[in-house]
Amino acid sequence: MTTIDVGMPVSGLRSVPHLPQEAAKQTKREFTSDQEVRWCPGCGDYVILAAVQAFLPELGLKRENIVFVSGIGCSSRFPYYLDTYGLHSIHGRAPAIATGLATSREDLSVWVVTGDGDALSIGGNHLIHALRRNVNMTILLFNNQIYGLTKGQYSPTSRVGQVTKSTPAGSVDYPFNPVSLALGAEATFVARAMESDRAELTTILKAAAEHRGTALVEIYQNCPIFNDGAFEVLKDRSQQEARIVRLRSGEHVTVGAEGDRKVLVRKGSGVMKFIPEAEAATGESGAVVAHDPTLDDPSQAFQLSRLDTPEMTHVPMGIFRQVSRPTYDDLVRDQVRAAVDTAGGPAGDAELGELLRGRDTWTVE
Amino acid sequence: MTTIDVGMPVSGLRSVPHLPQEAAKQTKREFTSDQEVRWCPGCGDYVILAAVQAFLPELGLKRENIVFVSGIGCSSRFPYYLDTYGLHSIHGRAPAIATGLATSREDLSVWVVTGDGDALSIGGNHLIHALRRNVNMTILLFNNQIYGLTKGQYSPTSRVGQVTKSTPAGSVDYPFNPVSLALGAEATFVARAMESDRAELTTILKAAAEHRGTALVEIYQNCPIFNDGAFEVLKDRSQQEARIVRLRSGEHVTVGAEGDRKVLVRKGSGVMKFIPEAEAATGESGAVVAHDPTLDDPSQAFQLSRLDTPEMTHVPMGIFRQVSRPTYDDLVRDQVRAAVDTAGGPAGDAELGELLRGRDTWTVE
Amino acid sequence: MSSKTVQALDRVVIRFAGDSGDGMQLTGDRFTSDTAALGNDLSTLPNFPAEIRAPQGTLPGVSSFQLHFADHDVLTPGDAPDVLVAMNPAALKANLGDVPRGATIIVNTDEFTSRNLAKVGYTTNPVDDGTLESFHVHPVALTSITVEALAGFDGLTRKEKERAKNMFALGLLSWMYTRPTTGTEAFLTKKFGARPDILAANLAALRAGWNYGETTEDFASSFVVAPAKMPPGTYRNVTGNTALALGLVAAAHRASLPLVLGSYPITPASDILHALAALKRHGVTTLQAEDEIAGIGIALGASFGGAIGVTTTSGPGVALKSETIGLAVSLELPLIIVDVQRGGPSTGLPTKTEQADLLQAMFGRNGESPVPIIAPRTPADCFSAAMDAVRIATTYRTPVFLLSDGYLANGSEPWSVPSVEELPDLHVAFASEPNATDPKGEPVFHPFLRDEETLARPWAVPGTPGLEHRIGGIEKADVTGNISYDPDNHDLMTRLRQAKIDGISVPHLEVDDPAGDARVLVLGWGSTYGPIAAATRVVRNSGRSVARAHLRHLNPFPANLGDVLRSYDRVVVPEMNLGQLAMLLRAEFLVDARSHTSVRGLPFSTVELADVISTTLEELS
Amino acid sequence: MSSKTVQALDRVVIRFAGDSGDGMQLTGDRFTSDTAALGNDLSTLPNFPAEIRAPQGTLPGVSSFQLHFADHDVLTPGDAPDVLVAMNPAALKANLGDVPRGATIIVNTDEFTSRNLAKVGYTTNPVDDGTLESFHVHPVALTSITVEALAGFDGLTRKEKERAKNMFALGLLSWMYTRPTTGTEAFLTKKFGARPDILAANLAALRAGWNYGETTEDFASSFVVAPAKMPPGTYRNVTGNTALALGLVAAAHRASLPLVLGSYPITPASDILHALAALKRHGVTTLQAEDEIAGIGIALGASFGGAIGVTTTSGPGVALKSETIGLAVSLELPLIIVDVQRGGPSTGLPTKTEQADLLQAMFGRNGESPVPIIAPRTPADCFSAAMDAVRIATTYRTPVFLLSDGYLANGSEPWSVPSVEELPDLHVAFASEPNATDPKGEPVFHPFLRDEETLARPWAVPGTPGLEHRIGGIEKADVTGNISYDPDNHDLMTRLRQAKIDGISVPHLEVDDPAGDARVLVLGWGSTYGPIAAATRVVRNSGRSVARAHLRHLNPFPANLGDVLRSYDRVVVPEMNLGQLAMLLRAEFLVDARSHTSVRGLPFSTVELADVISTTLEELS
Ligand SMILES: Cc1ncc(C[n+]2csc(CCOP(=O)(O)OP(=O)(O)O)c2C)c(N)n1
Ligand SMILES: Cc1ncc(C[n+]2csc(CCOP(=O)(O)OP(=O)(O)O)c2C)c(N)n1
Ligand code: SF4
Ligand code: SF4
Ligand SMILES: [Mg+2]
Ligand SMILES: [Mg+2]
Repeated sequence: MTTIDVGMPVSGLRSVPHLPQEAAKQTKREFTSDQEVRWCPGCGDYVILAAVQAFLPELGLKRENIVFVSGIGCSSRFPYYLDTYGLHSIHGRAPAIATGLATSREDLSVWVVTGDGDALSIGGNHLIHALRRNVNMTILLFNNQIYGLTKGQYSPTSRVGQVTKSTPAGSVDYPFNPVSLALGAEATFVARAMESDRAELTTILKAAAEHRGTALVEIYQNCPIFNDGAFEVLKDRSQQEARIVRLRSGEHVTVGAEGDRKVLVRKGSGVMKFIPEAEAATGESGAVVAHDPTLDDPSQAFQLSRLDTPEMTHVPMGIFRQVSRPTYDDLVRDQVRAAVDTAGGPAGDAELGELLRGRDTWTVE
Repeated sequence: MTTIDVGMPVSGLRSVPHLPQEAAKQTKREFTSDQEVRWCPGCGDYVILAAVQAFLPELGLKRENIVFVSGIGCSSRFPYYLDTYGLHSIHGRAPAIATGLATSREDLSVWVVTGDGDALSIGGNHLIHALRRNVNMTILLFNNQIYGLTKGQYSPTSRVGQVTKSTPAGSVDYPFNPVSLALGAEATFVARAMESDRAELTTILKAAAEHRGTALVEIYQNCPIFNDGAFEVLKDRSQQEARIVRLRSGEHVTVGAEGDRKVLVRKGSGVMKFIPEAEAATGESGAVVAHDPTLDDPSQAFQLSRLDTPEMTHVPMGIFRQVSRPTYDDLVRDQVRAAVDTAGGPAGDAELGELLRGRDTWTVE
Repeated sequence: MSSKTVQALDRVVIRFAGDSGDGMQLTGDRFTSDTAALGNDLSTLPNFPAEIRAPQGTLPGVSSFQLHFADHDVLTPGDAPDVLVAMNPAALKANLGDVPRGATIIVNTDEFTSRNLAKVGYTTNPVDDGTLESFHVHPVALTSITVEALAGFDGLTRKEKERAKNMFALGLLSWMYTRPTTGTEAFLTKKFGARPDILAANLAALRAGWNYGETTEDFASSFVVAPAKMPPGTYRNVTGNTALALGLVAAAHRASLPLVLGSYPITPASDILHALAALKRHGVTTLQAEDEIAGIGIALGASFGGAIGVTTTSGPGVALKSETIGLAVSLELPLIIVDVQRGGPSTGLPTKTEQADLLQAMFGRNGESPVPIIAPRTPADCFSAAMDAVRIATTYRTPVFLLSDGYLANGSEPWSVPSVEELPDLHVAFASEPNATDPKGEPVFHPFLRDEETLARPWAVPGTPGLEHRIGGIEKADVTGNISYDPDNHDLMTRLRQAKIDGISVPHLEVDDPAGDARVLVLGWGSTYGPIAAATRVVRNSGRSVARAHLRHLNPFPANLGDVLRSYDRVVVPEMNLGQLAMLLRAEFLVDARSHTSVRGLPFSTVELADVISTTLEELS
Repeated sequence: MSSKTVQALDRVVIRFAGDSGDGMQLTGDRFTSDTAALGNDLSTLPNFPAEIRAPQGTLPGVSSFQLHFADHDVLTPGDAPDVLVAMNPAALKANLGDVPRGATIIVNTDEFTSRNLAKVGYTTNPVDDGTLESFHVHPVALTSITVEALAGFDGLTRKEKERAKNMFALGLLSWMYTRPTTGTEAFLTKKFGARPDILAANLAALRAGWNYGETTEDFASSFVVAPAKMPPGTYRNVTGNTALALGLVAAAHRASLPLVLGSYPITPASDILHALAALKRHGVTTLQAEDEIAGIGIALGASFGGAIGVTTTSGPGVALKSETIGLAVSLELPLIIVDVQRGGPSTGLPTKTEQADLLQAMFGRNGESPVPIIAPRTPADCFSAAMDAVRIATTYRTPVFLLSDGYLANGSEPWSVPSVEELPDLHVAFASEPNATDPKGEPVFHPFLRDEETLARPWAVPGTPGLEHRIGGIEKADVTGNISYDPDNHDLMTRLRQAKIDGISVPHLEVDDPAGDARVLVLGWGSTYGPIAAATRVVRNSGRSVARAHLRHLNPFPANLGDVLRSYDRVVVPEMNLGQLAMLLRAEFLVDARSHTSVRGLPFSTVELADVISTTLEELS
């Protein structure tokens, strides 16, 4: 294993063995395992799988150094379908298991695949702790706003009022906004993507993989069986443009089609609002907001996450936050490495013997 | 049990039986149990206990309708010392247990006492879910930035670099900011107080108790044995004023003593900064920030929470957020009540018989 | 109705098998309802994959539903189907091994395309390559006939029409076994009320199926199975999960206490949550928690507040709840933990049945923390087992395990619905005033002063003036409940908690030994009841004696259990695990109980157990 | 050194008792070190409350440390102290019951103020009201003499001076038992290096205590205890937690694998985390997790990556880890689960010892999920038990339980430090290439193709080209490891997992039956080793025969265990629980093993067990 340059930013894949330059480019096929895919027809998971299988070769990593860890849920079957190393664990625990793996093996590219129930319900604690620690791994959170595998109970991202098997009179739980939650948990990389927008998804996946630290990517995913059409208004061409807010670093935050475009401004009170492009130009209604995911202070990213509403009037997509902070696993390894180096290299039998004897021995002849 | 008026805001104590007007005022003594207090000499927990015992009578509630639920930790011994109902449960689970109690018993005033390890480490998931659901209860989080009861390991709020029993080379975990985390988890009431500032603590406790929904109060608490002086710079009279930012609804956000006062302004970019009072008057450096904990959008409260740094240069104290949102327990009870009422009252033997028979019976003679 | 010949049968086992998307569970359910209404005794076994809808036409995607009905009492869903309906090649391939020679197989030929055949590794078509020559095969172009029958429905797509093929199959089978379809018609009307075109199509398909049987030459005769002679009463068909939910509601009703469920969904227990969530009208509160630990925490909090706190889960969830169960043991509060066991370890076989959580329920906690365990024996028995669990929990102030399993949960049988007044009275008294005096003679409340008979401590709920007290998971002083690290007190409390559970009043074990001369006792627990009873019946019908007994109470055991065991030369314990009850029996009674185990995710077959008994009898003779 | 008379003794038991803030644990530790250095054999028993520092002067705040040292081999920390040092009335009251008549009691009279006496309910002063008349009492104004001795230290407050009184007591006792104080002086120099005034004060207090013994008339003579005859070797004193940590590090070293600990602090296991966290120089990685579930998850993730994953905890933590242990069973990966047992159920008695997690370790998971269990018998034995656990985990690819307890964890004894080369070689081979061919003859990797002898599956770590594979907690097909819901496969895999654990190679049980004619066997496990050995010695010394054996492997049992049990007329099993091992023995061997149990949070006393053995012998004769 190689040492890490602590100068920032460092790629998340910095210490993962890459294919030699001269090697043949990998193909999607190589990343496809021989296992039959067992999702329902029409499930959004297929689309994400295809995107990931197509994108992984782009990283140019040795396939054997990629590991997918998942919890339990329809989405968590993901690892079986990729010809990498994979661990389909138990409900909610993938971030913890991945933390152990990523920290002890810096030469691996570690991915977590999880669902809204897996990550935010039973696994909420591991998720927020992975984020604050900033362990070098990428978490793909497939949000279908429902428990798929257990046949349709509401999840922590389900709308208030949603009628499901366990809420025949409508859900009364106020949902999490996964992006806000992640930002409150000190996340260094947070993004959101649509399953159906392959190009954008791929761009985000790439940035996430490159990010050194925990990257959380929320992916809206349709479950045609138990929550069909949850994101229909965002997929529907006629409504899409008016609802999706595409976050682009360095650019203004806008919504709406050419001609009918609105721009996000910040009023003196700090409140953000979309106003028509023309109005914005006057500057009277407030300062036009430029998106900068690299701000140290997560407050603006947080404020953007609040544009989202249960009615999905304005749903930001893209990278909310992307900042450098030392990663937990690097720091843990650095401490061990420093201790070993200071002592002049790995402990041999002699040093172990010394340790066993301790500082206070006596001898019986 | 009485029904609840869904018009908002409703007091958190609305359905808890109060003492009759004519009753003698309760005393601190009545709220003091006969159990020997077993904290270390000088522990900040004593101060908080005294404040709570002194404050509870002010609520004018029937003592038997108050319940304190705690997890495990030094702080979690709290319920034993109050002559109310109490449940000292297991590590991290108090918010879940309190959710069951508060939802099934609207006539109780439910309090949770927890520590930084109890609430934010093992109990993180229950905490964030209680907050998003907005269950009517008050959570007192005693933050001493250490595990006290297990004799001094670092906690999720310990500083990076902190040397403890489990981090002899210094902690590498980036800490949570409990206020930011709570806001990211959709909390409706979030406040911070110093153990040593009894007056402010009492004001906040009162507001928290009155809040209908989950109120989270972070209380900085000194552990003289394992983390002595963690908050010394905030207690030290000479530094206090320059470091503590007192949040007062409707007022400007300031720091520093009379004469040396600085005012918080928001720049056009949205960034917040403290600038000298005089400069602020010109308006050139940005808009002066007025604190409004009742804003629907938690973004400003979140931004205020980020003023805090590991060096405690600017530590906001007071109520960050205080908004009304239907509470989980009210909604759950409403659904049951509505179902019962619609059916014309509680189910008697006849209705149960009908239920048992279902819709598809046959008779064997 | 029919113009063809009608033959009388005493029992039939039908298995519907198809793709997960083919609606086999619904078809089976409907056939079951119509059969129940006819007065047959019956037992069902649904069997489906863990995936919601695995890829169409593949082996992992096969879903099936088996129904056994008869003119006499039915004990199991049947070992082997008399009729297999195979909606596609995968369904045929996955189920053929269970079908005895001579049985009837109805195949949907439309799906036997070369592509579908290849999907499951058939290189030639089994329908006509001789594979099925030992069976009565009815090749029916189910899909296309259904589509044709719906030709007039212009508003529907071909896909939608195809989807009605399960109703066609149901209609055909209903004709074959002379089942009325009125129940199904009413059901469809309710289900598709909002979509009149879909409703009409389904009704038409149902009718078309019936008519197909009636008219085509392929089906020479239909059958009748006379109603079973069952004790008088009002009956309904119930699954174990439904019966269990009803039992909890009835218990709360008879205790006049609110029922509060804290639960996290998990197969095969989720349906109890669904059922109870729909019973708000009966004052039931259900909270879907963020995880299993919160689920039981919520239930325990509610119990502390004076409700009947319940949590429902399956094995992996029990593992997570262990620590909180220990807290409940220490707090001595009532609590019901429902474990609908499934195949393990770990995620295991989530949709299959198993009995491998018995020892987890007994011992799966730190320290000495005894918990009573009750196991229902049949789907309908889940009702009274649930009531019994509540009785023990509230009387003794203790968490109680109710061990159901995947087979009971989804299997169904007719249930003679009890009248509410007959149900046991479960009223409990909360503590309402001090129960002791302090040295100064002042009245005080001691939360751990026990009832002399039951050893239960008082249940004093918040809101009761004068009884303010604090309890927790640290060891408590006897009587006062104050924190105590005293060595002797801990020993005493540990033994008191154990004595309380050991002293729970549990009925004597009844032995079924009609001849009175049996040398072999077959002892079971939980859902093995049906197969064991059926197997002993087979053995007895062959003129040999064998005794049979079934444990409902696994902890504590009935007081006469040791005597019963010792009165037989050989005790055989069939279990769907590696011998967990057998271990407990051997340890407690030093009796050489012999395990017979099967861990296949399926109930025992009657034949298998009859063989085991026969072998045992032979060994002894 | 001393001018007074010096008497030789063969053994002494000293108990230091005081307030939690009085530094009794440190005093005991130092006395132990100095005693060890002198070559005595010894055994220690710290005993402290769950609170960090309960209110001064109260009974719950009393902390004590007992040390037994002798010129022969020591088996237990001693039943009853020969000398009690009582730093205040609470310490006297809490400990007096254990002190036999005729023993020596040193009391710090300064603390016997009426206020302090009242705090613990003394109405008169026991030092002079006759309460102590059967003892040799030395009233010493410990506090004020210490303060006086430090009169010159102007930089120190009175409080700081008072705090040195434990060093005064240590000095006094060191004089009494002729211990050198050089070790303590070196220790203090290291500890207080940065505070020279405090250091000087402590050294002065230590010396003052020594001189006090030497000069005052009150102490007529001092004592020597000759070194014990111990096998040649280099010795150190170790607690169980230290030895266990060292054993893990040594095992990793001998396996040439990284050691990765994922842990969440919990008493009495936290010190293992602390010890390992300080061993980064030895390549040890420790991660303090957010909870126990994450702790074991981290360890399992590291194991998947090819490390020796370890998680350390106590009973309540094991309960939380249950589900993940089940996953590890299903994944068949090496993993060490250290359970330092404490008093239960629930939070129980966190700082006290108990053996009540054996059945949790055996059965505390859903489904059939067997896990090997190893229990060390003495503090020093934790070292080799840990190495053995790693051997089994890596050889058989299985989670392994290492069951220590609170007594072993904090108790200490001399340990003959092994040389590194003598330690077992624990190298394991990772899979490096395909192990099968597919139907087309292509090389493939089958993650569940087992080793024929051990039944272990290959350990193929990420990063190995060509062995990419996926594993999970759903049932897997034999050999290929693909998801499988096949009934027969599940039965097979369940039995294979069981067979693998049952087949673990474990040494035969050795029986200690010197006379060869014993009719009674005393069988123990874990930390009861010392008391059992001591009790059998007592019985044998009185001329009677009794056999003794101690189980290190609780699962699987040694192959000869059944034969051993059956060769005695009576088997007695003393346990600090309600009979957990006894239950397993009875079930497996149908032998009427008799439990003798005590659940007092303390080790058995020698006398108690000797009585039990005597009674048993009498019953038989
Ligand atoms: C400990 C445990 N609890 C509960 C379950 C049941 N379970 C499996 S997946 C799931 C939720 C799935 O929802 P989500 O994470 O959103 O994934 P999806 O199926 O929607 O992709 C639940 C509750 C389980 N397998 N293990
Ligand atoms: C399941 C479980 N894990 C671990 C512990 C040990 N434990 C008790 S309290 C505690 C942390 C205490 O820290 P905190 O919550 O900050 O409370 P404090 O003592 O500082 O008030 C831990 C790890 C436990 N009792 N139960
Ligand atoms: S249930 Fe929903 S999420 Fe699961 S596989 Fe089917 S469509 Fe996809
Ligand atoms: S250890 Fe710290 S937090 Fe705990 S009681 Fe002592 S001073 Fe207070
Ligand atoms: Mg989902
Ligand atoms: Mg703390």
